[in-house]
Amino acid sequence: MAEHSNPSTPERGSNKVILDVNNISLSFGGVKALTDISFNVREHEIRAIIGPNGAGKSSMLNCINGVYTPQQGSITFRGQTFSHMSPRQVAEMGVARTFQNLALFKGMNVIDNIMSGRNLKMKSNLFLQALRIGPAAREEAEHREFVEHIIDFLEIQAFRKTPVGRLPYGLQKRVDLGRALAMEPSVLLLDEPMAGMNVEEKQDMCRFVLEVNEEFATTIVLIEHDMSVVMDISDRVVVLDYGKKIGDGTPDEVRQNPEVISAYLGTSH
Amino acid sequence: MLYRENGQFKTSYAADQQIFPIAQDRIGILLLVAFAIVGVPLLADEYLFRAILIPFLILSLAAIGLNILVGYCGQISLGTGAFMAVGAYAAYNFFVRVDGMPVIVAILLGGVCSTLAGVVFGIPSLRIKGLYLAVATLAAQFFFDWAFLRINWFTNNSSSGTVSVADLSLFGIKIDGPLGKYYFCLGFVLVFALLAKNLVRGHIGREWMAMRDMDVAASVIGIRPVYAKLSAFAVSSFIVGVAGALWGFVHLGSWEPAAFNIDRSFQLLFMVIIGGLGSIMGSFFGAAFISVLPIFLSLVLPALGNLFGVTIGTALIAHTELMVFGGLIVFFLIVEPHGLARLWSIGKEKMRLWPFPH
Amino acid sequence: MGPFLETLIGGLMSGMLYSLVALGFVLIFKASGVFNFAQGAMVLFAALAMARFAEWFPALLGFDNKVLANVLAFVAAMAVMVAVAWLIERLVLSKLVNQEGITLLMATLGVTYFLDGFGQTLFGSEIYKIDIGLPKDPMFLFDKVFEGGLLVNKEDLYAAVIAAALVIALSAFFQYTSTGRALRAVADDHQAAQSIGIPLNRIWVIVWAVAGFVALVAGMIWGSKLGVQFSLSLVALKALPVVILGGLTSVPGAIIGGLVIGVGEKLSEVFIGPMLGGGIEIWFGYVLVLFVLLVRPQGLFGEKIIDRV
Amino acid sequence: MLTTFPRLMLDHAKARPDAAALREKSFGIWQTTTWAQLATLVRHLACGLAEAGLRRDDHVVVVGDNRPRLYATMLAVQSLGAVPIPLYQDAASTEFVFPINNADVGFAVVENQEQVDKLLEIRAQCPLLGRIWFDDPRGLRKYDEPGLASLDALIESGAARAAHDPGFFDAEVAKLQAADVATMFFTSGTTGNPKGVVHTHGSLLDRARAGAKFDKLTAHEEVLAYMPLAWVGQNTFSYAQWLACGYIVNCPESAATITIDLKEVGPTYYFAPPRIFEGLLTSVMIRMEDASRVKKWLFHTCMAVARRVGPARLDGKPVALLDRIKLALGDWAIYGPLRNSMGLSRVRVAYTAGEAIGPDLFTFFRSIGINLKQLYGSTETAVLVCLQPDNAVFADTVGVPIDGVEIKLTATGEILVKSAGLLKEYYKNPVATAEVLSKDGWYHTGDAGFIDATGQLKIIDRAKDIGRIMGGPNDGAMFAPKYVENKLKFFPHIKEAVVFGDKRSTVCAFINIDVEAVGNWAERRNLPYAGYTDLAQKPEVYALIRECIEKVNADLAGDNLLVGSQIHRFLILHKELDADDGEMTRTRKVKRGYINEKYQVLVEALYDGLSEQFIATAVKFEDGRSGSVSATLKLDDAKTFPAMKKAA
Repeated sequence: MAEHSNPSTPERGSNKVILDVNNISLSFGGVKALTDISFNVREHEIRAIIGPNGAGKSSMLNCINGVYTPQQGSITFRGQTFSHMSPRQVAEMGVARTFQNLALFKGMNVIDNIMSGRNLKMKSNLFLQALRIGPAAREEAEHREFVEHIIDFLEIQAFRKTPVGRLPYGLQKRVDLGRALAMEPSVLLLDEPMAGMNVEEKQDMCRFVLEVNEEFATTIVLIEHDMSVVMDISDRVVVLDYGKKIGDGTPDEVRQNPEVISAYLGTSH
Repeated sequence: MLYRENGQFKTSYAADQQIFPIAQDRIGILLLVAFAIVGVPLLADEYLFRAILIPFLILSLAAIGLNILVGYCGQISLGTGAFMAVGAYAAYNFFVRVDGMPVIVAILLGGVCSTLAGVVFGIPSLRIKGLYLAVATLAAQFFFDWAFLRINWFTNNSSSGTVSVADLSLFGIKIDGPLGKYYFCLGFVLVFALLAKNLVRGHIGREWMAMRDMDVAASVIGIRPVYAKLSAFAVSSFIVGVAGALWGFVHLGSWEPAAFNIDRSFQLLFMVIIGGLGSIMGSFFGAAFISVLPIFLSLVLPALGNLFGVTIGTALIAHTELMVFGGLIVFFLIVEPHGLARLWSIGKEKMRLWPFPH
Repeated sequence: MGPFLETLIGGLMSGMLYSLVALGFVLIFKASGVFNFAQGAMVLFAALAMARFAEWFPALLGFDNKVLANVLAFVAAMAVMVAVAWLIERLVLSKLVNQEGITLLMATLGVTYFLDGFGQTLFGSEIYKIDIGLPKDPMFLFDKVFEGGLLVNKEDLYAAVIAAALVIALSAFFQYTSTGRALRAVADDHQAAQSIGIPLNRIWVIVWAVAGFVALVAGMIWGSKLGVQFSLSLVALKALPVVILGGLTSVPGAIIGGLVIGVGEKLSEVFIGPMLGGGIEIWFGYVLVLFVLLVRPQGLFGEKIIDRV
Repeated sequence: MLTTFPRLMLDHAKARPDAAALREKSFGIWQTTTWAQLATLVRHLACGLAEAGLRRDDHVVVVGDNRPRLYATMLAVQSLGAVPIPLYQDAASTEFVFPINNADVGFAVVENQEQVDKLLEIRAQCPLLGRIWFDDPRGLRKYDEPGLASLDALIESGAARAAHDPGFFDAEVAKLQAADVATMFFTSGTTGNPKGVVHTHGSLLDRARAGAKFDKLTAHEEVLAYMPLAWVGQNTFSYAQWLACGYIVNCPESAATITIDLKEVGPTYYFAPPRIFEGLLTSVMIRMEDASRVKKWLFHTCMAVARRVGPARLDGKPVALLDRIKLALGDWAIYGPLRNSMGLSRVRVAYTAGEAIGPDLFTFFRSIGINLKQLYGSTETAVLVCLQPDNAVFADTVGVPIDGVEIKLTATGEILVKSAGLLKEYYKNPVATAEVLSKDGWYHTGDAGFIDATGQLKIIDRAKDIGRIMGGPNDGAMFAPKYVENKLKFFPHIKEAVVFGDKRSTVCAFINIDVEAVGNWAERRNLPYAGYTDLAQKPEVYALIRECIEKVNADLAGDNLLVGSQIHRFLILHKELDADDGEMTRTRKVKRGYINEKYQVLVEALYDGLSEQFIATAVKFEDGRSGSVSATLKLDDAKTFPAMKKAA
């Protein structure tokens, strides 16, 4: 597997910028979470955001997909610039994400959780759904089939009808990813996809992330704590510390960067 | 124990997504419905129809409506009685003011008006959460209580403030006897239960549950809180409104605002919680439990009294009922916070795994 | 001018009583996150107890001293209320920790039914009087200032004063006693409080006891005003909008909310009511709250809710 | 009536085009392939393979789980008169080298990336292997090795060829004769290189039909195919008989979901080696352990009734009215639910074969109303030689010779078989062929046995393994290791056993405990343990195993022939015998000779009467890493019994 999925194969990270974050600043009632952050993401690359706890990594993602509205700065997506977008708009533009501390829909089983990721694509109106005739029924079946492909891809066939609450943590993470994939995103934001996993689970998740990136040509922005993983699979890395950007470049460049070393690599791990 | 699932494999998604994928369940439910249509009329007497079955059916319907809002979409409402009232009074006005207005149409229009009211009073839910919302919905309760009491137009200026409808008929057939009324309600309940089930297992249902379980994640996958919540309020209050209209037209015949006061709201909330939040079947369980319990008590308590040679005064009975009712509610919430539906599904799982432990 | 001021003052005074009941809600919600719907039932229960004890003691012990009777009745009722509060905490809420808010709400509703039934079974369901010697006769204020002065109901005035006194006392209790501080700690963060060795259960029992006490005072005053009867338990519904308006977790909020709504009700009833056919004070408080919440979802003084991802 | 597999397939497609031929659980539902669709698929695959240059008598290896498109590939290859060679998908890549080179294989059709990787690993050693097609493209899109392509691509090119040359396929199929070679199975022999067993369409179909007639199989049977196609057993039940009868073969979704899939499908015709049934029973027992008291009581009472009269009922023997009522109740309360939970409630005929099955195990399934029977056969005889008829089923026999089979016994007790279903030859191995196939067409099974009173065949052991005790009290007595080992393995606590004693005065044994069963037993006695090795060396466990062994000894003492085979000393091995370490065959038969050499020290220690012995062994782990396990093993004695004359 490994030698065939070498992260830095030439066609990866074609230099076309798909997502551009310009001078984002965000604060909660005086507390500054992000200060003047800028970086860009190229089409089809794996872009990592790293930094110590409380560095503002998650806040950054929340700004990108519209959960938080930054006080200053703008985000350019496929050439369009926005200073504020609703999560809905972001989703419609093809940005999906997973969450650091599982945000699955506890009351639903695996299928329904992933199905919910298809809602943007399901059009039939209330009445048709209530009667479950014609388009409504067809729609349910079609999207179920798509979801089944994801279930197959993530190798969770044995659990498709299990309530997500009953799944072990590692599998819940997969479902979370599955829900995001169900949106057929062009950009996928992953918030610590491997946090709290054991070695095999991490390997699996790595495999999935790389396969998503290759098979579906999905651009991936990922927050991760496990340095080995980051340096392994990401093309370029942004380093945040106390809401400020202190490094940006290829894993090797970042490794050399003294500021980064003192702020992060040196201290933690 | 009763389940034999070998060979029940699904070769299409439609088959896999049906409401009761297991043959034994389908058979069971069919038998139940058949019994309701054929068996019950043979067994039940007038009292049973008037005092238990009809109220049970109508309240189940209302409970289903409320469950969609509270159980599936996670929006607490203490104003259900009000929306029933809107349904009832609106239907009444359509019925008496428009001559030749068929009952069913009137009732459905009642539901429509209730929908509008529901949406209006649902708007706060876009900003307000949890208990704050619960209290906010009380505004609807008290406002409509007042409106139907004080604004005579709604009661067609009836002097007493009491309104009444007579000689209901469906396609020319009179609905007067208890049996006719029973079938009338049963029809509504079966149809709406099915429609409701279809909604909650469709993608709108998933949107509701997503809002309930994790609203931030829901918005990130593109679900609009406005649409999800308001549609829940709309659907919920439509069904509740229809139930209200039935309550007035079929069960009471003549009524005043008190029939839909805050106690009704609480009663319904009890039904969905004890029945099981987020379960259509649970709504029926809850309705059965809450609507039958007081009747049961009022029958049992005097008997008990006589047993010990004490004749219990009506006042005391009333109070004891309150106590036992309250006590049972609490007891129930403590032993099974997820309601009868949960007990049911656990029991079913046990049956499927039999003889192995759950 | 005069009528307006009279209404205003009337509103302020009944508002003071609303705050008193609201205070009961806030205390418990702050400390244990329970929205205690049973507060109203507790008020009724307390009032019934007080009223009946005040009848029974003289009869039993054969004395005829109103003051003594009332004092004894008050003390006894107090004891009863503490017991009731303690039982509710032990038997119901301690069994429901970590349940969802709505489940707890429903549980307290169940308790409400129970207390209503229980109270009336014990103490009877007639209409009873509580006579704590509040003067019933009206009085005129500021007759110097303008013609005829302002007609004010003395009873209301005293009631308001008592209520105010109690509110101040409670605030003091929270500010300056160690228990009070512990309470606030618990309110801010259960885990943290526990970790620094504050016994949650005891705190909760205390809170409930205090709530019981507040209920008693409220019951006493309302009782002597309106007479003790079932409808008394409906004051809870009066107090709900107050609590929400003030913000579930704020003691001052409860007080100000009470005054605002008390005044608002009266004024609206007098000046808008007639146009709408009267009786609008039933819903005025709620509709007012509704609009306030649209602007401030957490109420006037409640803590802002930020949900992190 | 002589015909071929492809022709049968076409006949079904003509007769019942829309009837289901194959089902596969994929993407959450059972995707159905009708006979008509299958025919088209095969036609395209065949044309594609022809395009790629596949000629008559070429060989093609097929590696993978049971997948409809691999079945179709087998048919396609056969249609062209070429020979498919199914290989075990769980084999290590090195095990592929010999078959591929031995049969000059140029083409391979495999299931997925895993298999592709394995073949690519050994490509250097297999110069002829030019083309590899894969069914599931997952993870393979970046592979650019020469000759590697997806099955879809193959089908596409085939479709094109079929379009402009429609007659081709049918012509090829028409050319095909029953006497032509149909399939080649490589038997993982216990010693030396595997041998390619060559079967013709005629031989395989002859047996398939005979079996079908024997059990009145119809086109409505449902079969779940979950064993490797490379195993002749699975091949017979889900390929040969599938085409002979035209019933439906179901392919599970994945290894992880087999139990679920089995429950859903509910096969009517079921075949599995004893260890599968063993697994089922064990899981039932273990799950019952934590059932409530009432349920336990109910279970055990019902099972008592079942054990007493269940088999009788199944054999159609008269049963007392009261017992019939009890059985009816038990069926409702326990047996039915059990069958359902195991996925066997629709089973009409179930077979077990491959090795001896324990009497308790066997009767358990029969007693709860599952018509489990035994059969005798081997790769060389196309499996179906002796089968047990309904109503005449015994735990220790393997049935009567069915249509078209002749059986005779040599002086030494070796079983000889003659039928139209015998192998054509061992591929490129006339010597071996001559060894087993006599001029006059008798096949030497190498099994020793006899026809018992009931007229059914009874197997004692492999003929060559039958040894002699030398010296000691039982000098010259018969030594039947396999027979003894099986008796040991019938105890739930013993997973594997290897006994030694040929040309020795006494018999000694190596034991593998069943971790699951013994672990459970230990937990119930709250006996803490850390893994297999630790558990194996617990004195309590030794005591437990000694009991079993002494039971066996007592039993053997009752049998004049085998009284000398009683076990005097034994030890419990520190590691589980494993095919990956070469200690067993892929079909989990112990390689006694190899083990004897590998653990020489232990064998000697046993015979030298030592009480313990240190041993270190190299092992391979699932993930291919290798390490070593070492321990100091206890050696223990067991009580033996004097021969007791049986009352004649």
